[in-house]
Amino acid sequence: MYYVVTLATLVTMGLALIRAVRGPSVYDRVLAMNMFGTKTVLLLSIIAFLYGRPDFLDLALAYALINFIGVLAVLEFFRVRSLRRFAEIGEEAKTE
Amino acid sequence: MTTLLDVLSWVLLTLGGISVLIGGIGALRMPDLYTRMHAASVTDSMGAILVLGGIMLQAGWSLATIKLIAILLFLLLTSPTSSNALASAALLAGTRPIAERKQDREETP
Amino acid sequence: MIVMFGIFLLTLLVITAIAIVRTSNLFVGVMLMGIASLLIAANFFILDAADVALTEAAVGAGISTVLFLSALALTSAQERSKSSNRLLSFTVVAVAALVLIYATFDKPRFGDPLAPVQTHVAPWYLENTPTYIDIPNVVTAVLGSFRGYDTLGEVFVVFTAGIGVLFLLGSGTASSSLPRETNNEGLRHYLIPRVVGRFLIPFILLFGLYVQFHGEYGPGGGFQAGAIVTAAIILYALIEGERRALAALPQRWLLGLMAAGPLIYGAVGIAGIVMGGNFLDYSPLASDPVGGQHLGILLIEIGVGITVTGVLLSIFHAFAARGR
Amino acid sequence: MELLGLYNYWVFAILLMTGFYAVIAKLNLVKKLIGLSLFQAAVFLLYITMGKVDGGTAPIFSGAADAVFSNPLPQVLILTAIVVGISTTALGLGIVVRIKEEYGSIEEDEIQEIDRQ
Repeated sequence: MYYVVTLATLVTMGLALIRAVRGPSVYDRVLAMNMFGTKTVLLLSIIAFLYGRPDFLDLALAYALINFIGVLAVLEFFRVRSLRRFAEIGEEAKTE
Repeated sequence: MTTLLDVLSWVLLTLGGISVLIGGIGALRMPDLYTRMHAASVTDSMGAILVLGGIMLQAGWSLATIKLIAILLFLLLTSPTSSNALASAALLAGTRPIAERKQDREETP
Repeated sequence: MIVMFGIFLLTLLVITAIAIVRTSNLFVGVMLMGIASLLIAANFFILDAADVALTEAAVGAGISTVLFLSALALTSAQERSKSSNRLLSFTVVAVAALVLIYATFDKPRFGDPLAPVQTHVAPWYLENTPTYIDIPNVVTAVLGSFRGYDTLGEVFVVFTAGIGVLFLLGSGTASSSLPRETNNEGLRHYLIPRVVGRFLIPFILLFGLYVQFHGEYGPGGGFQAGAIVTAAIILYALIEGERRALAALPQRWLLGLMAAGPLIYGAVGIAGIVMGGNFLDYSPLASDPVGGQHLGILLIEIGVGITVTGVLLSIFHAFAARGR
Repeated sequence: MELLGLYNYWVFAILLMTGFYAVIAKLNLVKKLIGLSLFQAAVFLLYITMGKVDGGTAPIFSGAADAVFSNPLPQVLILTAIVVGISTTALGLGIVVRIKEEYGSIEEDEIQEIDRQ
């Protein structure tokens, strides 16, 4: 039964990858990366049980905790960039 | 009793697999960013609950179950939050939902 | 069957790699690198390398994305010129790839237990870890004790890389000379990520400590723990702003941590000599040899964790300070 | 099936060369570093693949008597190499940031143009 779920997760990862490669906007790629992260957590949990080594769930736990940081970094990146753009527009307005 | 638990966990796992797959198809086929995000994030949470719940029933009472509960808890916290963060970043950057764009087109023919 | 899953994941990895090279938007490239890191970690797990997968998870999920993005914020996110000598490069690369693939036909098949790699020193490690060191995780035993020199060298490489970045970018400004604190720092206006992030940080730190001190019994150790603790503090810096993170762990301290790690590691090695053994021989450290090994591995893992935390956080702050 | 046993090595070769292509053909310095990271990842994959043993499990004793364990040595080497890899990549990014500050560009051809003047 685990195999069915693993297969579904893998196919979903493939679909998410298509979305990440096709885009079109950068946000679509971030969305795909986020999806990929959750799917990886599920995949790792299932494989830990498939291998009969449930003590390796630590890995899935690490991803569940840390994956979040990537998306926040993206948010901060866009915020800083838009702030800089506002500042540039302001300076241009001054010089004109 | 074990058979009952087995059947229940299989049902949960299958439903989880279907839910995950629907999310993947939705993220690929939906027309714009926000609808894709909707498809992906809703099924993310649902799929995580179902799949991890199914595994929990298989694991029984052990340290593994506690870890699974922790994983589920953190996933349920972080996954919607990152969707929210992403949506607000996209909205701030000026990406507009498709429904709004359609409305505009109808108002200004 | 699981091997088939691995093959599928590897195929996805190849597609991702090609997409990374083809895209001209560097931001997209970094996002795809994040996906590639997830795929590689899942593959490592399938190939029985739980420790390595945990390291890739700890480093690839947060820190490497954050570092690349901060470098992009300081430079530009768009590739301007295309590529040089495209045809020539492609020919060279294609020929080299074909030669490499041709060479693989002589390699032992995947998972062959009689391959030369498996019959050399690995059986010795697996056989003797219970007698000499007596911890369940053979990877930690080899890393900490059997190949302690090697790890000492790696710690010094990490330390040197950290020093190099600080030389290039400056060690950041003292927190007193930062511009006045505004309410606009970090992601403070984004209430939901802020609340959830604040809730998560203690758990990430706790998990980092668990990985640090559970490394002898399960996947984990100093390298992973250092990266996870760094991720927690980077999260704090992202949601509350640089200043708060620097107030919690000032730059002085980070420099101290950077230096303290290799010092602890080296001191444990010299303690071995003083107690009558060889350099990095932990057996004399306690009354019985196995106890000494336990103590030695615990101490050097702490040294490794401290170095990795200090170096990665200093690098992060150095990049962030350039942005101001 | 016999040939599928070499699939991991083929992926290694393709990944390695994809990363190498980015390093030699692309002119953007950050792109070169991304390619270098891919190159690194390919080497990691090669080592871990070689350590795998059929029917094996991760080299962490779990109490099972007849367990087969994969080779711990490549795992040790790669574990440290990942952290060293991110530190050295950060060093490379630091150099790129300084180049941007000095030259105002991170494209190799533009930098050479400025150098020639």
